[in-house]
Amino acid sequence: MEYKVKTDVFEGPFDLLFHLVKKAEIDIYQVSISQIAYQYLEYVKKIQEFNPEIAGDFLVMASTLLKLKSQRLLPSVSLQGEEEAEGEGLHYSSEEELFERMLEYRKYKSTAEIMKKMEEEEKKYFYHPVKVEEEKAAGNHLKEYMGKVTLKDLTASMEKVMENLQEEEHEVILPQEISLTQKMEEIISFLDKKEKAELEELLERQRTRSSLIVTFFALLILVKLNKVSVWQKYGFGPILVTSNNVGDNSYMDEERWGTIG
Amino acid sequence: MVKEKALLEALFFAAGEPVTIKKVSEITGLTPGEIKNLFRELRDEYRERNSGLELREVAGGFLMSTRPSFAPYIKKLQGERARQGLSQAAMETLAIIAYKQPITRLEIEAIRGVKVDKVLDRLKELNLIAEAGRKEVLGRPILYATTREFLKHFGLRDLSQLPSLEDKEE
Amino acid sequence: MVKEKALLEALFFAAGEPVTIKKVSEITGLTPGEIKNLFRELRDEYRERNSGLELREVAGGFLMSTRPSFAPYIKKLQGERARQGLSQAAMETLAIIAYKQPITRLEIEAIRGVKVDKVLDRLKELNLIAEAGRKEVLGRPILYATTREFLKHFGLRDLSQLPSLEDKEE
Repeated sequence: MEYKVKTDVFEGPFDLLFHLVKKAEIDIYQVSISQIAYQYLEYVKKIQEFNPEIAGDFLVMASTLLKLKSQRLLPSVSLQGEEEAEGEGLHYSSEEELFERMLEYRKYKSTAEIMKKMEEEEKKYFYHPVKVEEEKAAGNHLKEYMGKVTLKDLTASMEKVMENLQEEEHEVILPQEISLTQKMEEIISFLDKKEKAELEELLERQRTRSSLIVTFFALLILVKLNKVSVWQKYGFGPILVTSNNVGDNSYMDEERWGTIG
Repeated sequence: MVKEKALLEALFFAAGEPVTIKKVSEITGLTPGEIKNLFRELRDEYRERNSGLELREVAGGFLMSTRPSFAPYIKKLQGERARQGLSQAAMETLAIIAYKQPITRLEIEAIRGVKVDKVLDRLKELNLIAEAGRKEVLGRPILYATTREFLKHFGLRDLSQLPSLEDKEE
Repeated sequence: MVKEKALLEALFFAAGEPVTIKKVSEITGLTPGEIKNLFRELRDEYRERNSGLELREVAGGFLMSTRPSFAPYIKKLQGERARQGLSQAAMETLAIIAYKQPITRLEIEAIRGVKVDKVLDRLKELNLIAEAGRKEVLGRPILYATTREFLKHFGLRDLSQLPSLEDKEE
């Protein structure tokens, strides 16, 4: 399926979701994550090569889609606890909730367009500019301005600045590049040794959420390329992953798959 | 023109932003009723003589500005000082806050499907939103609400003038 | 009122400073003679109706201002505004300069994460900060430091008296 890869087309993950739902001509109330998630991931894979910064937002949504999808497939696997522990904002407990939010978002999106027009109209009004000198004329200006500002206010402001700074620094350390190719290789070599593995085994090995997401991506790509198979013997049984033992490794191309930061 | 009306005219001119009835009353000693009547007379006089200026009720106050049809000329006069519009992300976030205020960051993110911390900083910087207390739930998250500057930015008298929430299929 | 006269009215209003005939002519396409005539008509109309505003020829240009007799009221209005105090953005910027001086604009922006050019202008206007040489790096950016006025306001003998922040740092 061809997508126009132009990163400014979609303002956010929900925008893209809308697009896919519309494209698939599915009634928005009938949509299931499974129908959409794969196409979503395909798109994200493309944009992240062009604009990693934008891809970040889309990736979070991708992980949400995968989480909801995995909950459907594996009712026993719950990532809920981890989500909350990390204080992540974007978690939806069910598909229904996700699509409800998406519909709600659409209302605000079209209202934002109307507000944009109002803003344009309002910009046509101009006011008499008030000059600083005019304000100075109002009296002893420094005292007027600073009358109530004490040394305590000053130090409190500085403490606030430093607090914010520490939070930000904390956030900056987190991103870590994980190569999609590397994960694909990891999965293949794991399967070479074991012949077959349970999905849970593969995922358990991932320490961070990002590497969990990338592993999921890698697995989906391998399935698509027909390098591995994923199957289940019986309902609610363990999901098994096996290698198709295709020797050709040319698909392991860093350039092609890039990394996810 | 009676002296009081001329005084109001001078105040509206010099303010450069919406002036509330309360403030006008404090400064002039006129009653709110008198001020309202004088404002209306003044506004109608401006209209009748097709003045280049006009008076509006915006953001809970009275505001004197140029007539919008002259905007292209005024822009030429002011050169590059043109006011910049908000980005789509900022506008969407602002719309959510406007209709659901007071609202927490997490609640906004659930609707937009993306992180909004940077956008919130920008909107705070522009004084379009402000912190409005804390929600009494676990973690006591900050609540956000729109400001008077928000009303002014969109030329609204008050929040009841917000357009009704759109729900149209594209 | 003819459209051209209304346009001049809007221009004088929005300019906030004397506008020369040349400039008005460039913007409107009217001839200097037409502009002069329209200006006079407008000025006389303002006088006749005892408007709170007046038009004058000042510093080689046309200027719209409030009638001088209303000055005490206008001062009250502007005093009100002045008493709103420093914005949070200004306070934080001032604090950063106080503790990290001398510091460049870019360094402050790196800490605050937003542009601070307007805030710096305001703090300079208030004489709380001043330029203190240039940093000897590429582009030789201006360094900012606090002033004597700053010390005086906060009742400090010198900068060493600024309270230490260390105890709060983890």
